[in-house]
Amino acid sequence: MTKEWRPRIVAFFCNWCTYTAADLAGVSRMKYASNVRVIRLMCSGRVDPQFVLDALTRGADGVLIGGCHPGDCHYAEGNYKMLRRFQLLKRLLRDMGIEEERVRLEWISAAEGDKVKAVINEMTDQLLKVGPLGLPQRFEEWDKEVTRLEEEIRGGDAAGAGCACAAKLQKPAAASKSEVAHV
Amino acid sequence: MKYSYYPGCSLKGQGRAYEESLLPVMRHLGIELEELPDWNCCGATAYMAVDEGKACVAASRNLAIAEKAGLQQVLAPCSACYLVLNKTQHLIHDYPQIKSAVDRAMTSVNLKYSTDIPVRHPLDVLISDVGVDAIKQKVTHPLKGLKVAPYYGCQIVRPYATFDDQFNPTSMDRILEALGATMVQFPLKTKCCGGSLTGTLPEAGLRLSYIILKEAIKRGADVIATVCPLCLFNLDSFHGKIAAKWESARIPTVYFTQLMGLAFGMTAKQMGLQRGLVPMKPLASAPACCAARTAAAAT
Amino acid sequence: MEQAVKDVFNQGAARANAAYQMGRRRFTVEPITRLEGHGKIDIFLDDKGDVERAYMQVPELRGFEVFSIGRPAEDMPQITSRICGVCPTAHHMASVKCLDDLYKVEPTSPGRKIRELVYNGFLFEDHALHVFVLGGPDFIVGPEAPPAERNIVGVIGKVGLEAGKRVITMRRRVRELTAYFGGKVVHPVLGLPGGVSKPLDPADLPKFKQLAKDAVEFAEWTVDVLKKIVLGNPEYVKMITSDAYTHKTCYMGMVDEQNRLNFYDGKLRVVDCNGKEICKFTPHEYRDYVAEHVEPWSYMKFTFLKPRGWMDFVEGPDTSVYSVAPLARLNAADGLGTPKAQAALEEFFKALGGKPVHHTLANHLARAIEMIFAAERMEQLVNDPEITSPDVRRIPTSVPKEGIGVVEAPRGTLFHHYQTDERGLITMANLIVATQNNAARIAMSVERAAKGLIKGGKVTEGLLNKVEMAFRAYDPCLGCATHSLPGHLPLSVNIYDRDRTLVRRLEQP
Amino acid sequence: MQSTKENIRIGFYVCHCGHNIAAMVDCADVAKYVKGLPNVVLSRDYKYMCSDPGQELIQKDIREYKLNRVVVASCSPLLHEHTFRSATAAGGLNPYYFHMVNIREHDSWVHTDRGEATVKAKALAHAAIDRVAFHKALETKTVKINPDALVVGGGIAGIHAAMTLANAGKKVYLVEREPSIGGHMAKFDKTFPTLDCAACILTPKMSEVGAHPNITLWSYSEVAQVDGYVGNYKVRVKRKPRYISEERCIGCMDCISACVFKEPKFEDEFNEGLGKRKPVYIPFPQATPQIVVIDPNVCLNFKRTKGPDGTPIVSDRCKKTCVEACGDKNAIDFTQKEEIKEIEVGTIIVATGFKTFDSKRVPAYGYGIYKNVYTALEIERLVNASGPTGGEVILREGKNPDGSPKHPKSIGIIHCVGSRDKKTNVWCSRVCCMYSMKLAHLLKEHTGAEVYNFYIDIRAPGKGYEEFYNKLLDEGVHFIRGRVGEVTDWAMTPEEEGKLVIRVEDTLAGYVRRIPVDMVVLSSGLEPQADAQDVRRLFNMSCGTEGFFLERHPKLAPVNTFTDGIFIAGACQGPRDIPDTVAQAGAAAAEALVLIDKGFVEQEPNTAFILDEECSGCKSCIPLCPYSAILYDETRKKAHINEALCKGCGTCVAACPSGSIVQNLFEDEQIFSEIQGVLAYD
Amino acid sequence: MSKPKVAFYWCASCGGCEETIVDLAEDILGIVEKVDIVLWPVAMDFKYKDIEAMPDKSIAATLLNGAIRTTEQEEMAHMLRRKSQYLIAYGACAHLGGIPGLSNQFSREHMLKFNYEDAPSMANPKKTRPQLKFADGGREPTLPELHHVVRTLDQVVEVDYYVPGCPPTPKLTNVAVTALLENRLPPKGSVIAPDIALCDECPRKASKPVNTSFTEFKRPHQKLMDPNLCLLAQGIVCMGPSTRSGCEAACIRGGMPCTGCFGPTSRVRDQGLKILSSLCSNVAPKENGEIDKVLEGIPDPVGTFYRYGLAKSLMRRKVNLPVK
Repeated sequence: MTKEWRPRIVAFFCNWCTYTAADLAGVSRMKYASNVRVIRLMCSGRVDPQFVLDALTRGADGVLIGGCHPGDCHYAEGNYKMLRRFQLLKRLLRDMGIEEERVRLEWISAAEGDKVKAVINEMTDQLLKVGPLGLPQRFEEWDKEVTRLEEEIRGGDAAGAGCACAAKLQKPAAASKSEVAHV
Repeated sequence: MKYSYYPGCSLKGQGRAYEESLLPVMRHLGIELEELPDWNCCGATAYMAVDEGKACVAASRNLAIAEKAGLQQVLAPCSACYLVLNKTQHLIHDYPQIKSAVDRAMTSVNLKYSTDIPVRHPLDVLISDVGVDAIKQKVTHPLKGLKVAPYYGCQIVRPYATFDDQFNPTSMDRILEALGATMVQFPLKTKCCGGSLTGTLPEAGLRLSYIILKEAIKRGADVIATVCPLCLFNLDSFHGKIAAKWESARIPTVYFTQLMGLAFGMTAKQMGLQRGLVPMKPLASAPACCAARTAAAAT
Repeated sequence: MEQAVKDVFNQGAARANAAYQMGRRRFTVEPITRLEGHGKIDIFLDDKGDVERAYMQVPELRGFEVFSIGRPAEDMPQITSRICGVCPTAHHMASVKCLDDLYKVEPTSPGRKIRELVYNGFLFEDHALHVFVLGGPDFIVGPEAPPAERNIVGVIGKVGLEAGKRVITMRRRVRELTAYFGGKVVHPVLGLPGGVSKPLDPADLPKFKQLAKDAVEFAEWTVDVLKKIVLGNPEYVKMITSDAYTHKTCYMGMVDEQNRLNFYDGKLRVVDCNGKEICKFTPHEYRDYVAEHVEPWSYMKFTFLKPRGWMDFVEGPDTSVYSVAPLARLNAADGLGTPKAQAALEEFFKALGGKPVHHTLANHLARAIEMIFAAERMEQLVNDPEITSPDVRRIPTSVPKEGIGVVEAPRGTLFHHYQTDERGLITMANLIVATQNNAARIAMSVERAAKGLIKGGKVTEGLLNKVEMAFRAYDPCLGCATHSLPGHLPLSVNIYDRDRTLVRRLEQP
Repeated sequence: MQSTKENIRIGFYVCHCGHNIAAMVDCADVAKYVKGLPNVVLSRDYKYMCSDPGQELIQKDIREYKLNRVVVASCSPLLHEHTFRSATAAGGLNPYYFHMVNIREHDSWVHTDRGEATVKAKALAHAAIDRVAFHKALETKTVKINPDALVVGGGIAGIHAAMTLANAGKKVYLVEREPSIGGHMAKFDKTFPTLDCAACILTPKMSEVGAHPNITLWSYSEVAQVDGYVGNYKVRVKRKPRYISEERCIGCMDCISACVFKEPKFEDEFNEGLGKRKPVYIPFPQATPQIVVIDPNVCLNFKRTKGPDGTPIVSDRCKKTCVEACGDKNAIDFTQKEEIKEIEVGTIIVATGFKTFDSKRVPAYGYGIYKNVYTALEIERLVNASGPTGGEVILREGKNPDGSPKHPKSIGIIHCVGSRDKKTNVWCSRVCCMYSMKLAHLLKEHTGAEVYNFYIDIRAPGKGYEEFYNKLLDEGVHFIRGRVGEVTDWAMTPEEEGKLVIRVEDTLAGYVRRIPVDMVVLSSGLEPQADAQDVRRLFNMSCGTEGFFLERHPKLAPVNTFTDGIFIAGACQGPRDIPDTVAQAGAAAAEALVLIDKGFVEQEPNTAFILDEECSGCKSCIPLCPYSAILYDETRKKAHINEALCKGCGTCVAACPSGSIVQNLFEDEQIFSEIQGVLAYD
Repeated sequence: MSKPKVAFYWCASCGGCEETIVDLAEDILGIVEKVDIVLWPVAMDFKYKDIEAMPDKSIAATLLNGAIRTTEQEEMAHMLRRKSQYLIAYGACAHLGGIPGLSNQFSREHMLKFNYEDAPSMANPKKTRPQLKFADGGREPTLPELHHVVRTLDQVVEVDYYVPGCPPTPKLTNVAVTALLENRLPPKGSVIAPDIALCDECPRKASKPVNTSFTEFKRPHQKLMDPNLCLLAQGIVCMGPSTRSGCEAACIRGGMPCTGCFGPTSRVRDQGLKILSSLCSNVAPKENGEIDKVLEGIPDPVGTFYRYGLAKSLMRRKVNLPVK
């Protein structure tokens, strides 16, 4: 953790509303916190909860999802689909000890550049209060109890199995599918 | 519906009739008013002009008390109180130095000003929370034929027009119409009554009062209805001087709540109408006794 | 204690610590210490080389009670069955009964019968597993036989491949019964409050009738085999009845109104070592009669009779130590409700000098007798006209709060106790499992065996096996016991000398 | 991982965009950082990537360095993604091997700390580098364009757009909500600054529309539903019953004179209620189509009571003199019902216009309180020769001593009513200054009265506008600079008696003035149509905060919307005057023609497809698709996506429980790597 | 040449996997003939030091079941990794953490405290706790230490293959073992089960309407379930759509919904989040309040969606739990 810590926010913005609104904020030279990283999707309905958690486990302190106002979805109802996922995701995150300020769903139309600015600044302030999430660091912390042992066992012999733990986490469950499966 | 009632100095003194009419009328409409414990000066009068900071401190103490008492909303009938309490909240928001001054003062008396408790005016409450229809239903003695000049004064709509238009407020019009009265088209609704100039600079102040009185008469009003103790004082108290300086402009000025009371069948006495200096003519619709009393009150 | 002695002790302790630390450091990097993970016995010798103290330890804990919190109650039968893959059905059943109680819903009669059918089938096959694969080999193959032969393969060698096949086939067929209702045999899913998830299709009935019939025959055959091999052999009888394997403790088992054994439902009855009834209580009263004691040297908790209080590892008419599982059940009950089993039971007591029987090793025989009982119950149930009724469930309507469910698992009495919020989410779960009830007696058996057999620091493989037999007879399930480790217990014995340095280490899986 | 299968060679370019980016982002540093990232073969920073040299640079590098991936960090992809994709293609690569990073709108323009902005640029670039490795070659999908077009709104914008398309030989449907086309312009008397008569220039165009073989004119109709996508829209149009057969009515208007109501007695919408009409009427003489309408709410032949669906029911209470008059033309049909027409068009131009600000919202100006306060539009009718008074300007209230109607001797025109006002609308309505001066001129011309203009600023930024202003000054029209405080009938002096007093602070003279006048004209501003929000949803467009339709780009795509094939023209996009409106309508028509004549449109290949082998047929995705693009193959028991119908929202991809749906350009792996990338650099 | 050496080992597991191997019934004898079982704690006797003595990679394959919860288990995993050419995570616990993984939602202290102090049947006035090292008159029996975090096998050592399931089916076990013996090995890291969701082999697949959306979720005990209709179509949460097939829909054939023990397909990183996404997307209402009302039918998302996969989920563990 650096001295003056700044929360890191990964944002998933709908191409048709919030992303454009962010462009508008730019064109209007509005100023907001620089710690947000926007990833463009065609619709908030494309936001897979896996993206949200993946961002958090890779070191994001917060995730912001921006979609069209109810009734305004460019694809009719994608934003509702996201809203429904979000409602349960919030509970799941709570049960897993993640503060609710960290994941946020906002309806921002293409015209609401000022709202982009307001939301990002507000969220940044909230996260400053909540503090870092730092999951990668926490994983490391947890895995001390095994990595310590690793070294001990290795004790010189390089033949030992490669260290697992946090690193392992990054690679998808199974590389590819099995032929045997179909026999 | 329950509100914290902040009378301020006027309603306990010169404007007693306002309180005497307000309380029973509100009760009659099922509104509970609980007087704010240990309230103090709202910070109006000279304060605001001399030292905004101190004025805000004075005002905020009342709000802090309400907050401590866990009260949701404050009802401030006196226009000055209404304005100052609202203004205080704005200033606390806009000026950190004022906020810190307030905080310092409050902590010294173990109080805390944290939330903005809505400060509301009776007109606001009657229009927004009670509603014209509810009022209509309570009317037993419609004010048939009574021509009223609705006079709002400046403070309740300027600078903060929270519940009515800044230049052409109509809330009182709508209420009084619901009572059966007839509104005269009165363009001076929110013109200055002279305020404290009537005391400090009479020739200017009285002229303003005179203009309003004269215009009301000219437009055929039987009575001027107002919401502000100071306005009423100015319009009711200087007829002698005015007559001497210009011409006689005798027309009674009453609190709108007094008219409401009458329409609800309460007696002129109960409504403190006898306190008016220019007596109000008995109402056609008023019950005999009541009419008699109004007359009595007039003398 | 005299000052001098104290000093000696302290010096010893100091040296022990040093040695231990060294040893520990050395051992941690050597996988040889790993098998501590499966339960171990530490034996401490005095300066004469005799056993000063032996600790039977269970070294892990998974804490099902805690991670059940917040789970929907109806998931508990499936979650808790994962406590043990050897006796999942026992946990499943105890849990489902707990849910009936939680939701105050009585299962429909067909539902209840299907549960009992599945449950007796399970008991049958689980016992069969132990008799032929886990514990039984000690006898069938012989205690003196080399360890490498004391397993299913050895058994097959002894009773013949045909018989071996018969064992395997029988188990498979009975387990298919569980799979029929439970989807799968390991961790079945049939249980729901108020009944079961699946009825018995009349078309499939004949298959199961045949199965029950064969099961009875098989059970009788099993008893014969054991009788022939065990009771027929004076050496064994001598060993069984020897002091090293005898403990006078109390016994607990579930009984019906006539005090006859019932695996699925009933009251719990406890008799003392003279067979005198001490108490009889409903599951709801368990907290008044059963309590758990902690020893700092094991993750396993030791249950005891609460009214008598914890009085350490002692035996006799007044002890609060009690045991469960086949032998205990037969001791605690006044009989078995089925003819063939009842006959076998009476013969059993006759052969072993009357009721109650205190010889730990007699558990094997008792187990076989229970197999007959279970098989006969199955037969009764498949021939019950109601068994094919589709009316197998009742929907609970009341607001859940607290429930307690008890069954007789193969390894003894099993308690499940849940509390929930009004949505039926677990707020508290408490589990007392079979082997825990036996823990104290097992610990005693082990120490007894060790003390009885280790003299002058001389330790042999034979000793180790004998020690192992002492608790293998209980078929202890430490998986259940700590909700951590599975079925059968591999064992290591560490022997420390007067200076607390490890002088001998023997392993047995 | 793809990156290991194939030897990835990425070229990275960071654009200075003059100072726009370079001022806040250290481009050289970003380039240096990216150079060090995996798979990056070369990394440059350049002044203007979108310039020709910039694009050629990319092409050259692709060839020289055998690049197979290209990343450009510059402005928003909504602006230049296409530019760079073309450049990539010109370099011989599949255009979808390109990815764009937005470090201007999302970075340099919105941050104030150069260090932070540079860090962010690096992170975003890193993400793109990681992502682009997973890009695949894709085929651009093309969609055929139906040559027919739909124009919504029959104001001058709609009329001009429709004419342009029709004259280009395209079939056009023109849908107008009112009984006649013409819109606001038809109500005007003259037009500024040239003062040529609105009717004279509009009427010919209107009748041309009515007669044009390529134009199907549906007045008194509204668009009810729009489905489909660019080139292939299915539109349902609701045609309200006018109780007159359009085929048979010849516009002789005998029915009107024959109506049982001898005198017109119902408020006339076209004349802003200043005039009266009959139940059977034609909105105004030049109305197009020349077909009468029957207003069922007042026509005697309809019961006053309405049917269950709210529509008036025919009852034969009336003598039906109109029917007699119509005779064997029998064009009158009281049984006419609302009908729904279905049409298929390829492009749509939305020109639904504006509504004027409701002056009652500023009570201080007394509209609705004082009879002699008028709105500008009322005056347009009042001074109009074909207006209710035949062009004679008479006051609503007050008569001369001899009882004759009174003409105003003094007139005050208040500008910016409902414009440039925090309490109502903050925007400038652009036309008020000019039309106020036009009305000032006309009123003075008609009445010879003293005319006062009360203005905040005079905005006359058009051809001949400033000159017009000067002309009025010469004519002796008074201009008083100051926002009017109130209009009151409270007279303080005898000469104010009976007049309306305008109180205003004259900010040039520097004191508060009271100016008594006979007539007050409020120059009310322009607002979005009341139902703009519904229309917006109907056509899947966006609105600005003030409610006017949002163009795709304020400068570069002023008539495009975010929905391909749908364009906007006229005041529905923002206040504008007639010349601008007509110009914009032409532009919109031209944009539509581009599509139509090209015949097809290339679409982002960001559609989704199902991994056939992996699909378990769980059907979870099927109800999610708003376009029913996902079908269930009953024989193979698997789902599959009809690419033609898929619009590429990706909702089904996110919801596929077994991860068996892939969205081109937005594959899971691409997004995961992007996430990893943005977080890689701190 | 000698028969390939095979080892079976268990860590934090329930023994169900062992049972499954025993359930190969007749087949087991066949396998026993083909291979040389060098380690199988549940059923045969061995000397561990013999294993330790074996040269690295001398065991052809080790089937290890159970999650990794203690230092011993971890060390054993390392040892077997070194000794084996192929290390196979056998069963849900080794593959995904399994049911024991659920304790990653609670702290170790919480667990110990309840077990040794708070349980209603406890009689432990002195609050005695098991000690790692306990001095009893100079005697010091020792206990191994519990980890704070329950781990999957591949979070501790490298794993070559996975045999999924709680427990795996004998059939798949057979497939795996045969594949090993016949040396027809899938790509490293493969899960030995079809890479397609369970619905593919579900007997009720056809019964699901194409337009299934959820106006309420029912919990299994709240509803008499139609034995032939897709459980999702009945509003019962079934993990099938996000779970690998291979079990032949055992639980569904038992009349109960799938709980996901086979884990996700290779294309999914987090099984729980995917089923969440799928179920929620198909919830009918649009207003927060009504949406929440429907979702009340899933009172414990963690326990329901991560019944076996919490340790393997992206978060692995409740993030704010202590490790001290």
